[in-house]
Amino acid sequence: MAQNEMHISFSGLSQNEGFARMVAGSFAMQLNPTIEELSDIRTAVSEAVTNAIIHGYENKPGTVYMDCYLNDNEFTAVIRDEGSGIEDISLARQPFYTSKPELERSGMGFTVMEAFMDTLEVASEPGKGTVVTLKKKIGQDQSQ
Amino acid sequence: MAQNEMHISFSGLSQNEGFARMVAGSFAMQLNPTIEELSDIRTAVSEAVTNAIIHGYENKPGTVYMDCYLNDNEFTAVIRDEGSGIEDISLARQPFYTSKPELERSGMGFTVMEAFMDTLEVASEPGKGTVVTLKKKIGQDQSQ
Amino acid sequence: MELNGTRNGKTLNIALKGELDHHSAEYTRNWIDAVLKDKSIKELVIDMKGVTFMDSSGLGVILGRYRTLKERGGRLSIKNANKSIDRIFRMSGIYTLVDCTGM
Amino acid sequence: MELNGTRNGKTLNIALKGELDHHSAEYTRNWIDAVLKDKSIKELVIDMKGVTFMDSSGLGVILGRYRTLKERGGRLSIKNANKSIDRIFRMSGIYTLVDCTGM
Ligand SMILES: Nc1ncnc2c1ncn2[C@@H]1O[C@H](COP(=O)(O)OP(=O)(O)O)[C@@H](O)[C@H]1O
Ligand SMILES: Nc1ncnc2c1ncn2[C@@H]1O[C@H](COP(=O)(O)OP(=O)(O)O)[C@@H](O)[C@H]1O
Repeated sequence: MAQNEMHISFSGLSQNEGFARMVAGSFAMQLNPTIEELSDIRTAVSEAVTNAIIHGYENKPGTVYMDCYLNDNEFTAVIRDEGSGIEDISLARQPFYTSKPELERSGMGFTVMEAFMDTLEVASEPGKGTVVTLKKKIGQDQSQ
Repeated sequence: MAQNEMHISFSGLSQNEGFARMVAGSFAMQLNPTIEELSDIRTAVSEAVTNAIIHGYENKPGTVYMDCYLNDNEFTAVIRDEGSGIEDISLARQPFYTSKPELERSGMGFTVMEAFMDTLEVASEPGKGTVVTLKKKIGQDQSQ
Repeated sequence: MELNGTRNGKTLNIALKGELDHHSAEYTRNWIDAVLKDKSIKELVIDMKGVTFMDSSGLGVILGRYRTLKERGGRLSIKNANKSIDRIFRMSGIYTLVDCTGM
Repeated sequence: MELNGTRNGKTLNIALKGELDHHSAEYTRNWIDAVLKDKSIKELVIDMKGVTFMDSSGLGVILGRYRTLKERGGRLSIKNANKSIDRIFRMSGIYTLVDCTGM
């Protein structure tokens, strides 16, 4: 199929978490994903958007950006915030690591993104913000 | 409820028409619209986005922009293209007027937008593009 | 868009399923027109029960088929349009041209 | 998020319905913790049958309630998690801590 892309930005409010995963999922629908692939995408996008809201902006007002691309059979989502940034990315990506245990965070966000997508890239600069890139090929699922 | 906004842009492809009305509808969900109000919004947004794709860009590559706002109980969608523009807006808004009868257009797009929303504003400059602003108060429906 | 046709003498019943917008219009139009090549079909009944969304692009498709039928002295009826779709049909005055049943 | 609790002796059954994410986490947590103020509840059974979506924020809510129960010498079980949610539970190792029934 032809290349298709969309760019969205929205207020960093928790009620937009469900909205964001719905937008990403609906856009990915054009690749005819299985229910499981769709659920993987929705989950990974939810993790990245939630992180932008609670860690990036720490619940203060801010804008979350999401760019989605369909290239052949690959879905890409780039989630970006202009918030606090991450000091030590490899520490942040460790399973169970969280800087906010007092909020009952599980520390499994990045681990879930990695498991549910084909690739996860994290770029960040403290004080500037964070960019998370998620990619998944659709129709590769051997178990289906 | 707090103000909330989102901005989206996407390739001017017909497969994004369904996507765009789904995005607008999901965002409007936060105002707890009735099924009928939601359907009105989806229909009006579909009309404006379709017009951007077929009249604005005449099916050539281009980007469609949609900004949505929730203010108190009012939903706003601003749909914009950088396409051909409209020479005579009041003629274009007439019921049954269409510049593309050969495509079996009904000429009822603007009429539907007006009927299904509280207000419709059209601004356009030939050669520059068109901006359509749709507004609807949610929870005003007396028949519900 | 999913289309399901059943022939009954001079009458063709078509049940539509899905969203009838500009994106699905071309496929829908081509499908119906291919069947209507058979000139012995004089009546087309469009069942909108399965149509969850229609905008003015969909209206254009229906009006276009009405014209085809009229040219051959036949007629078109629409049935089971939901409330929102019915409102678009009413606005367009199509009910003065076609039969309508089972709202 | 919709919660439905049934008390049965020392056991509290809670059926969750909806999407368990960061947005619904606070409400869910507060609801369950309010009921758990009753210290005679020693076993919490969470029925995930109606949960259509859960991410790691939801996992955090479940792990938090596990800790509350553990502190009072009680236990937590989870039932009817769908495939995707079950995968998150498995990744987290929660099944070594809580009982799980009815996948
Ligand atoms: N967008 C972000 N901005 C700033 N910090 C982030 C962002 N995303 C993740 N982090 C940091 O990485 C850590 C691990 O993230 P994650 O694995 O999702 O776990 P959790 O969200 O449960 O803390 C977070 O606790 C936070 O310190
Ligand atoms: N975004 C746009 N860019 C350029 N022209 C437009 C745009 N939207 C509408 N128009 C013009 O206005 C006319 C009427 O639009 P509308 O009422 O939606 O009917 P239809 O789409 O069926 O032609 C169109 O035929 C076209 O000439």
